[in-house]
Amino acid sequence: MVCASLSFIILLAIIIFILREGLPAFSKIGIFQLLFGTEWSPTNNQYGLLPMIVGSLVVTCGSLLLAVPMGIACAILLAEVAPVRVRQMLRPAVELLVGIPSVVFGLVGMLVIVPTIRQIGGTGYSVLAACVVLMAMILPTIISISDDSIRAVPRKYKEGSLAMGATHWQTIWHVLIPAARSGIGAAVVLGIGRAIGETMAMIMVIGNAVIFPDSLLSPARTLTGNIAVEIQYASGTHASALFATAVVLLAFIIILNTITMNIFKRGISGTGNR
Amino acid sequence: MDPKIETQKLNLYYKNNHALKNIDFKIREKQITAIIGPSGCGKSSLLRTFDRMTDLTAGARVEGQTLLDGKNIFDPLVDIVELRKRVGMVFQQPNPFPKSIAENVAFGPKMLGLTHQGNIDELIEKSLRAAALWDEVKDDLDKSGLALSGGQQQRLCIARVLAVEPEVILMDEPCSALDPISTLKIEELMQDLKQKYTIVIVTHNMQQAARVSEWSAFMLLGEMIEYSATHELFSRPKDKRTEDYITGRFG
Amino acid sequence: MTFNKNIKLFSSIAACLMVIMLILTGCSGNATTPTNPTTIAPTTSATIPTTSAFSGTITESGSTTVQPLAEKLAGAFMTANPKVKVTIQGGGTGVGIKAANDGTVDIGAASRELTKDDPVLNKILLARDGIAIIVNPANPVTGLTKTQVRDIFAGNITNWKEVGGLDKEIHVAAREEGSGTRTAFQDLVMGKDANGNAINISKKAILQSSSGAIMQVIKGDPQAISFDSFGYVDTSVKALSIDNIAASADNAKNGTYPVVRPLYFLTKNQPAGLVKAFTDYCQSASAQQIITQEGYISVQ
Amino acid sequence: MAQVTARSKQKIATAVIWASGVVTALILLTIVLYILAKGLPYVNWQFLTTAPEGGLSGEGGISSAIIATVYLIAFTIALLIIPGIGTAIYLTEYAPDNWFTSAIRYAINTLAGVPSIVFGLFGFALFVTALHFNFSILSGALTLVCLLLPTLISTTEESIRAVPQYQREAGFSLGATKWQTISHVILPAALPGIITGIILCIGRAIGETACLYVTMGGGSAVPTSLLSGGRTLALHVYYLATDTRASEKAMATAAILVILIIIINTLTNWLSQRFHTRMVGRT
Repeated sequence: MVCASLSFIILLAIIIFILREGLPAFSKIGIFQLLFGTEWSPTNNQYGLLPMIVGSLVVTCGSLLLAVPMGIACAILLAEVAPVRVRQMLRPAVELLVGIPSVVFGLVGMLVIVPTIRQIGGTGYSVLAACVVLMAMILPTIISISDDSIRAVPRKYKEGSLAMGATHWQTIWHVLIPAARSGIGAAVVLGIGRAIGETMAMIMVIGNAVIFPDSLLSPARTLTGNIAVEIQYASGTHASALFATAVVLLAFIIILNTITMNIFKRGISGTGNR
Repeated sequence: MDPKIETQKLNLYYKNNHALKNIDFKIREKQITAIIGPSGCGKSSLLRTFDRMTDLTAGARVEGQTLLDGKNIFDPLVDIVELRKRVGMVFQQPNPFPKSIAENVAFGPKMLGLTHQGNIDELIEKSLRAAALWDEVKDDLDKSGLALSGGQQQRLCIARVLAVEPEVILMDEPCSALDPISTLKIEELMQDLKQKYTIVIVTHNMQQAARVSEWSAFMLLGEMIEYSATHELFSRPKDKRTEDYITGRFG
Repeated sequence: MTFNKNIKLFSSIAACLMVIMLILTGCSGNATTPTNPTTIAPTTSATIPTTSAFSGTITESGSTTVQPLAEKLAGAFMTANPKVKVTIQGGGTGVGIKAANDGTVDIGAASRELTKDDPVLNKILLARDGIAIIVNPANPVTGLTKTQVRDIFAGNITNWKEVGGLDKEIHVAAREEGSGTRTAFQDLVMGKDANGNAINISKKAILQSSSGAIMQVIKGDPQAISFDSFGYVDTSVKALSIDNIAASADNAKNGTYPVVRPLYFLTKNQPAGLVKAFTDYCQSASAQQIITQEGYISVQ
Repeated sequence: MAQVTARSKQKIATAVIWASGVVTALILLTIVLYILAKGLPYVNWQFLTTAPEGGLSGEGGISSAIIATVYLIAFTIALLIIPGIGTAIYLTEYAPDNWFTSAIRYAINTLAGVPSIVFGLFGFALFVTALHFNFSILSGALTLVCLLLPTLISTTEESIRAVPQYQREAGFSLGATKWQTISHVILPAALPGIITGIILCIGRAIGETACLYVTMGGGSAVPTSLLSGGRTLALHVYYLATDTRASEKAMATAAILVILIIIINTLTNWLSQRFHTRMVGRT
């Protein structure tokens, strides 16, 4: 009983502490200015988070755009198409990559991906580099969870569709994927969570410039990156502005979480009446 | 000779489903009483009220009484552990613990703190002999209970129940998951268990009921239709519905 | 209850297993010997005040620019006083000032002049550090005027050919806002425009949160330009001359090189006992030799 | 005609799926192989046992990082086991179906989604400054406990729910009390699942950087006590990569990290097989 409420207490403590440290920023700078201000320069007392919010969104959507289709296709491959031999090889490899620390992806990003993008144009430190690194990070998560949820669809669904003369692909597309919809949805949401939450790999490849990225090659900064890059030297209002960034991040996650909780409550019942 | 277990106006509700309706039932001591009826007639639910297994199912509500040696077991002052020590249960699905055979049998006594290490091994041997399993497992007692055959597993469960020296043994369709040979073994075992224990067996297999039990009760849709000596119930059923069921006119 | 025993048993086994591994790696790698700098010639350790009577620990944290120097100085001090333990932490100038002020550490480190809204602390001038304008060695440009540097970093000049280089776009990189090195660069080079408000470094600049990362940017990109403290400059990058004064320690020491900033140890109030011994040592001749060896400008 | 297009769609689809599978495998495996190929040559006993020298050169080995990681993991897991498993037991066995239980579940789900840098700031605000643990392994470990709690709770809960209901009934029917049934029947049966959960947490803790970056201070000296700062292997990779020129040493440390993760994964798979066979006995 006591330890059960521990997790509840920790969540409250996090919210309280982050708010407590972030409040001075909110009061001095004002929520509107903080959320929609476009200038971030602590030395001149300007604390606008909009560029970082846009940065985070661009990077998250970019990486999802790459990772979700690839991930689901790969999950289908693993679950349905690939022969067992291939599956036994690929599946452990994917699980291994789920465990790889993000700093390793950051390192490879910094030493391999950034120089290659530099050939194309710009400094190499760019939104594109961040998206590629993030894609590689969330791909394994999406693959393994989608694979599990496809395989969890009862066999009789698949046999029923095949029995009616549907091709394997039609069965997958019209029966299996819809039935596994909530699992795949969960996988995508987990991917979003991890993409928004990623920090170290991001600051190594994204260039941390506080601007609205106007092209794939331009640098940008994510909310998480903003905290990690400047925490070293922050003090006073600057520090509490970073805590305010954490509050914005926390709000993102809580909203995301409540939405997913509702979807999957409905989602599960949704697949029922297929 | 007053009954070992008696129910008076027993009603059982699962959320809004009225599972048992005004059951009055007497079970004689040291006899085998069989309860038969189509699936979903409430026979298992009735059995589960005898050792308050109904407490485990959420939303279950009991009205009326079930008396064990004259004392109502649903009285809140009743010590549930004491009740379950005196009333053992064997389940439809053999469910030995993923532990060794010895640990399985010793589990009950150890939990209840009945014995110290001293005579645990004797108790294990005694229980396994009583369950007619000793000869088959006596030299690999530390093998996992799950590694035994279905019939052996069920007898291990019986041995486990015997280890706590119950007075009543409840059997919820014990042989439905077993092959005919193991079923026969279990039925023979029941004959010699009946000398010391009151046995209540729920089964949908009428031949089994006829073979092993002295008393039989027929239940339908949560009601006790007829209850009499087994040979009487099967040869001269009083109620038409019992007759239809016995002659196999309906499921 | 047996289960609880074996979960606790399991975690205690795991714990002592790890402790054993710990001792194994501990002693075999004799990791406990302080990281004594190999660069010091043995003679100087003789002049370190052999106050081996000192024992106890000193805690230091602050500017990442001072950190490598502090680690070398601490190493030398610990060799001379085996019973003393000096822990060096990073965290940046802001953390150093805050930690020294509220006493969480004995000594804070700052790589910039204290401003009016920093708390009042006792400043111990450790060394000076010139800030070099660095480019990739392949870049033909060898020198810039101060105004050219300001215009490049402000984003007004965007192509190398405008300053005598190749016809390539200039990629500006800098330390993140708040870093001591950047604040010093901002005051000493960018300065203020005609009507008094500060000229800011271009928002398009790549920002890295440590000097080492800046080096990575310069080393990898022939078109990049940035600034970093003298201590970090090595053969993998090229330091440009400013108004044709070469970026060398002597020019910084004799004041001709325009971009120099102080490195401070900060204490809440006058240092005493062990802390004083260490800070005195840091200002001793032998310590200053370590400082020059490390590429910083000694104060003596 | 419809049948033909369906069959051609089938071919195209399978081709696309195979292509994406191959591309994904390629991307992911090249990352791992790149790290191992670049990093492993630099890994030798000397590299493992000497302490890193501070400063820019990034010379020296990673012994202090290994020691700090071991300290951190041991301390975190020791702190994590009781609350983690306790909460899982409460949720599966005792939790009444009321607002408080759903509030706890909501908290656990949200905690699982909170980015590690936010945990880092929380740790910084609470443990480092408020409780004056300063930059230390203690602050790092306490932050990690908060971060890993949801993971351990959900894995433990899963493995407890995997124990069949009739095992629970068997325990009760023999007169065992609720706690006896849990501690002697359910938990032993779920033990391999729980251990897998603990190992998963270790794997995640080893890979964690963001939240330790702000709570452990990152000093390169060998940690002597719980209160001394330090850097974990993952953090060391970050510092080497960004603070020093020694990018090949960063690769070496990353290679060691990857090997550690491989070991942990094989261990988890082996354990979950054992958990499966143990429950089923012989099928």
